[in-house]
Amino acid sequence: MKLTSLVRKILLVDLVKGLKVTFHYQPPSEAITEQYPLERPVIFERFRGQPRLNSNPDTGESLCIVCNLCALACPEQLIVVKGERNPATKRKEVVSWTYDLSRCMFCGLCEEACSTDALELTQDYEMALYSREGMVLDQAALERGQEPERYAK
Amino acid sequence: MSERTDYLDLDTKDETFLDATELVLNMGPQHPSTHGVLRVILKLDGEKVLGTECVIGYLHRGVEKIAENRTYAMFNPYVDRMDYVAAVSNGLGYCEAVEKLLNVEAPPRAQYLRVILTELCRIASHQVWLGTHALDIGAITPLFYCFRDREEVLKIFEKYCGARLTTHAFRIGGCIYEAYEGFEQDCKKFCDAFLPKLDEYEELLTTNRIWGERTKGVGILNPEDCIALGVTGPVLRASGVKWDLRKAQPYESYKDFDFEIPTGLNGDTYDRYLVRIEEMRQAVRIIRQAVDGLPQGPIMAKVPKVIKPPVGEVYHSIEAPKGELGYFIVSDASTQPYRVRVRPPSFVNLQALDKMVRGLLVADVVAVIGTLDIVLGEVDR
Amino acid sequence: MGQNYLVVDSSIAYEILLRMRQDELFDYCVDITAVHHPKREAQFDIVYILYSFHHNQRVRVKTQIKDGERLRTAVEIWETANWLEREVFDMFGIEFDGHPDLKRILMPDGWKGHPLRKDYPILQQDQEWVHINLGIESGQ
Amino acid sequence: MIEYIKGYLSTGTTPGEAGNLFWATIYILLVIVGVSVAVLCMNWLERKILAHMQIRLGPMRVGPHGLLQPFADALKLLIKEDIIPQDADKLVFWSAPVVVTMTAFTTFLVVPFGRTHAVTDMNIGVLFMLGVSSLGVLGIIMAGWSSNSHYPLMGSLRSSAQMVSYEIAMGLAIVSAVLMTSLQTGTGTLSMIGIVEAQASQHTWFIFKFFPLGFLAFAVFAIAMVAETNRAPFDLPEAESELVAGFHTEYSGFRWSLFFLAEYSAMLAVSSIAVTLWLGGWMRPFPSLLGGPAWDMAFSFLPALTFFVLAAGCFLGTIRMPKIPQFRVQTIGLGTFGALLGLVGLVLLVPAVSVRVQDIYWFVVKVAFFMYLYIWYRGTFPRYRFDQLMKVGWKVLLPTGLGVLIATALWGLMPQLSAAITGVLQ
Repeated sequence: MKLTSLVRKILLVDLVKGLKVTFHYQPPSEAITEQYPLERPVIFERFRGQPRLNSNPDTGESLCIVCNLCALACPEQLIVVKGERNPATKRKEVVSWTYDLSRCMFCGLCEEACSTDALELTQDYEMALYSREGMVLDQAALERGQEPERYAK
Repeated sequence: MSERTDYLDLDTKDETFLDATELVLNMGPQHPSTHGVLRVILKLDGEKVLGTECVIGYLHRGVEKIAENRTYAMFNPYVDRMDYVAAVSNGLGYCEAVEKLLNVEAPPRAQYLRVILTELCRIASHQVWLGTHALDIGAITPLFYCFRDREEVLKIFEKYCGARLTTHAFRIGGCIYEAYEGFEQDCKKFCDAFLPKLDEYEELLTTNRIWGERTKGVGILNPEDCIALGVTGPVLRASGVKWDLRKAQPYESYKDFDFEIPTGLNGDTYDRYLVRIEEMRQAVRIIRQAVDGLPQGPIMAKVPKVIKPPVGEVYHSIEAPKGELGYFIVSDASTQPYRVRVRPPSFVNLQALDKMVRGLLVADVVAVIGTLDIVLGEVDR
Repeated sequence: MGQNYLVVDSSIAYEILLRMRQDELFDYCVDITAVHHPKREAQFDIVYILYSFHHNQRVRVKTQIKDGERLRTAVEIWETANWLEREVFDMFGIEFDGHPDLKRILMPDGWKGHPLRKDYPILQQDQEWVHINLGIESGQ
Repeated sequence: MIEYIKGYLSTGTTPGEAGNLFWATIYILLVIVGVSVAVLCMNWLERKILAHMQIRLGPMRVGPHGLLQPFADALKLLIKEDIIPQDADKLVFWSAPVVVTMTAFTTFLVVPFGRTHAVTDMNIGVLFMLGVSSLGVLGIIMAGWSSNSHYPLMGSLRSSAQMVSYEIAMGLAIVSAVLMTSLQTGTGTLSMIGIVEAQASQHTWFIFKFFPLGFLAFAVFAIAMVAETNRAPFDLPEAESELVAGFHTEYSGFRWSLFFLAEYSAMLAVSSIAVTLWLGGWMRPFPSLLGGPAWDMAFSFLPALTFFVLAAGCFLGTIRMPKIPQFRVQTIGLGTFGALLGLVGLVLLVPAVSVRVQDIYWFVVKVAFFMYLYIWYRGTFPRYRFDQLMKVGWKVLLPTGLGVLIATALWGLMPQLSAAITGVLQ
């Protein structure tokens, strides 16, 4: 036993074993790099990304009923919803809706609090901007969703 | 920054050009292998370490103060940001502590889901540790293999709760996300694929003579020192103390599973490496058992919408990948916790650094920092 | 389980802790922390969370002190108390007698105020320190 | 002019031997350009091979498959701000990279790329190479000391200790190879060309001579040379995770690139020594086993064939490029590069060229093998600690080298010894 281990030590078996591992990983097919703008990463359904305000697809009306639950649930208090009761329909309507993306930590608590599925964290993930100003999203931007800058010509 | 010279009691009175034997080396906060913004001031004689002092707090965000100004549910995502490589464990500890305060218990299915995710997270955390630890010692390649396999864990996290790193996976009272379709298969597939990969890491490191020489006998901590310094987790177990909160004070459904607690003999860096590698194997074992025995049923206990625990205080701790992660919560019957104290394993373990590196060489300092497996987000909170 | 605690007077706190360590074999000091109750006369609760490997038991030892009162350090009993007490000092301003190296640990040296006291608002910062050391008006 | 070149080429000597200053200058320029190009290639290859070992792709954006990355890097380094630390010793700081680069290039004076493809053939060639290449450590110490910073200082101290201890083991291994040259002629040689010719006349590479003695000496040298060039797993002077960047922590821009250049050319230089001493230098494999004009003919096609294979690889790459407009330039570029390589291959088919280029080709192939080993080691092994490195040097390599040297001498003297013993017995 002692002898075999000595022989193995002299023959550098341990080092050769390591070399073998790195050697057989060389074929390009083993590479796991994603060439990002060309290859888009797979985003799963539950991903919490860019927020979006949904509207009713039939009527185009916003689903938001200005209940303010999301604003209350937000740990960072970055959602500000102001609404007014419309005398005609007796329903509250959105006056201003802002979402400060720069402070958001995508915990999903607002999405869970929303009682009408109006606020949703979508699968869009390309949120980087050159300035902080663009990070405060208003209702129009939230309803439009993400329009990532196209780097391709 | 304000200059301080009294970090180490340097004997400067008769320091001339020739007998200036002591060298003060400032390692960090910007240094490749301090795992974040740790600053270690080393007092050296040549390359031999005479003493160290850690300067921490560069990543201090006042998590405990934030907790006092948030409701119980709102604070949940913040704990993910402490030990950001093992966010799921942090969330588990916090949710359980609040549940204890509320005197509710998560339903069995939620408990199993929590166990599966926490053990996956343990694997992910240990893989980050292994990769960076090997990188510190000069082997650059294991890092990439580890991250490749960790990616599979993160994919499961993303599919399950929508985030990869700061997961916010659990809620007070259970889990909010039901296991997605194919969750069991994904976990099993990962377990099957992961074990051969683990053998591969071992081929690269365990038997390698350079790895052995760099880690064996380096940074020895004996059990008495470990206990006196409050060191927990794999570091304690590598010193031969068979103590794991999952067995000692089982929480969640850990008592249902059959697994071993690996311990070391010498308490050196090599033993800590072996203990963590074995822990990954045991985690795979737990995941397999939990996936097979995943019960049906609700995943959320009855918890009021507005969480208002009775007046009281609770200390609850879990076995995080780094050690004992405890939450001490004082409630004054309002919606916000009166005081949340986090007992971070990295912070306490880091204290052992000085004892471990005295008399070693500079190269060992990085090996020891690596083997302590600290995350500065947790040290500084 | 594990939620036992005992409240002791600050004058005998050290002796009790020593007893706990030596006679009751609570050999592992899990955590030392404090809670601030500004409305009480004895403003601070100091909480020692102890664990015994022999009994697999956890216990909390609590003692109350007034602002400015000093407590004897537990470093001689458990080495781990060193940084934990430093953190309590840093966050609450409670000083420990006989501590080998009592200075700020998380906040920068020279910072004014102790952030985890209840009278320290969440948005407050040491403007002067920020101005001197970072050269900016506000760190926020 | 052509007549003159032809006339010179037919002399069959190195310019140094011929005392031809003009040709020597040309050769020196060729060597400098060649080494620089090799370093550029190494830069790309190292990043690519290492990346693939680490299941990455490596540079992919600058040029097709990152082929232009070394040029982009070089350009970036050239136009980068040149920073000299305030407290640095300016003169020493300035001269350190120059010293390192100069010594690294000077060693190539005696490297025999072929029978006539060397700048000069010194009769103390090996000594010259060893001596000059160990001067490089001076530059490293200068860099470390003049930076006036702890990390570079520690890096350079480590470097000097390391070089001193491994130089001895290296020297012993070299001496045992030099001893082997004296076997048939009775007089050994230190000339690099002479050593290769000795291998040719003994019909064996020295690595197989006196098996396993030749191999052992080679192994000692192969380990020592990795340590000598500060490469993984002996890269302590620039141990990234401990000393940030070691002796060149404070260097940036062009000065840093000089260190880079020097490191890689030193790697090439010591590999050249190894190739010359143990792997038959410019000789093609199996010159005696697979001898004869037919085999000569077959082997002479290999250089061209290599280029054709590379060209084919490029064309394959163009086919596998993503078919989108943004990649059109890259695809065309890769195709052109492939065509260029194919053209070189065609030129190499011309008998007159192929005969002259063969030597260089085999030499480069052997050196390239060592370069691959360097990268492979770096991708696999952890780093030694300082004291362990010393232990390996003094307690393992030095005794082995010494033992091999004595054993080689005894084995070489075997005929005389046995004659003497039988004489005594009779």
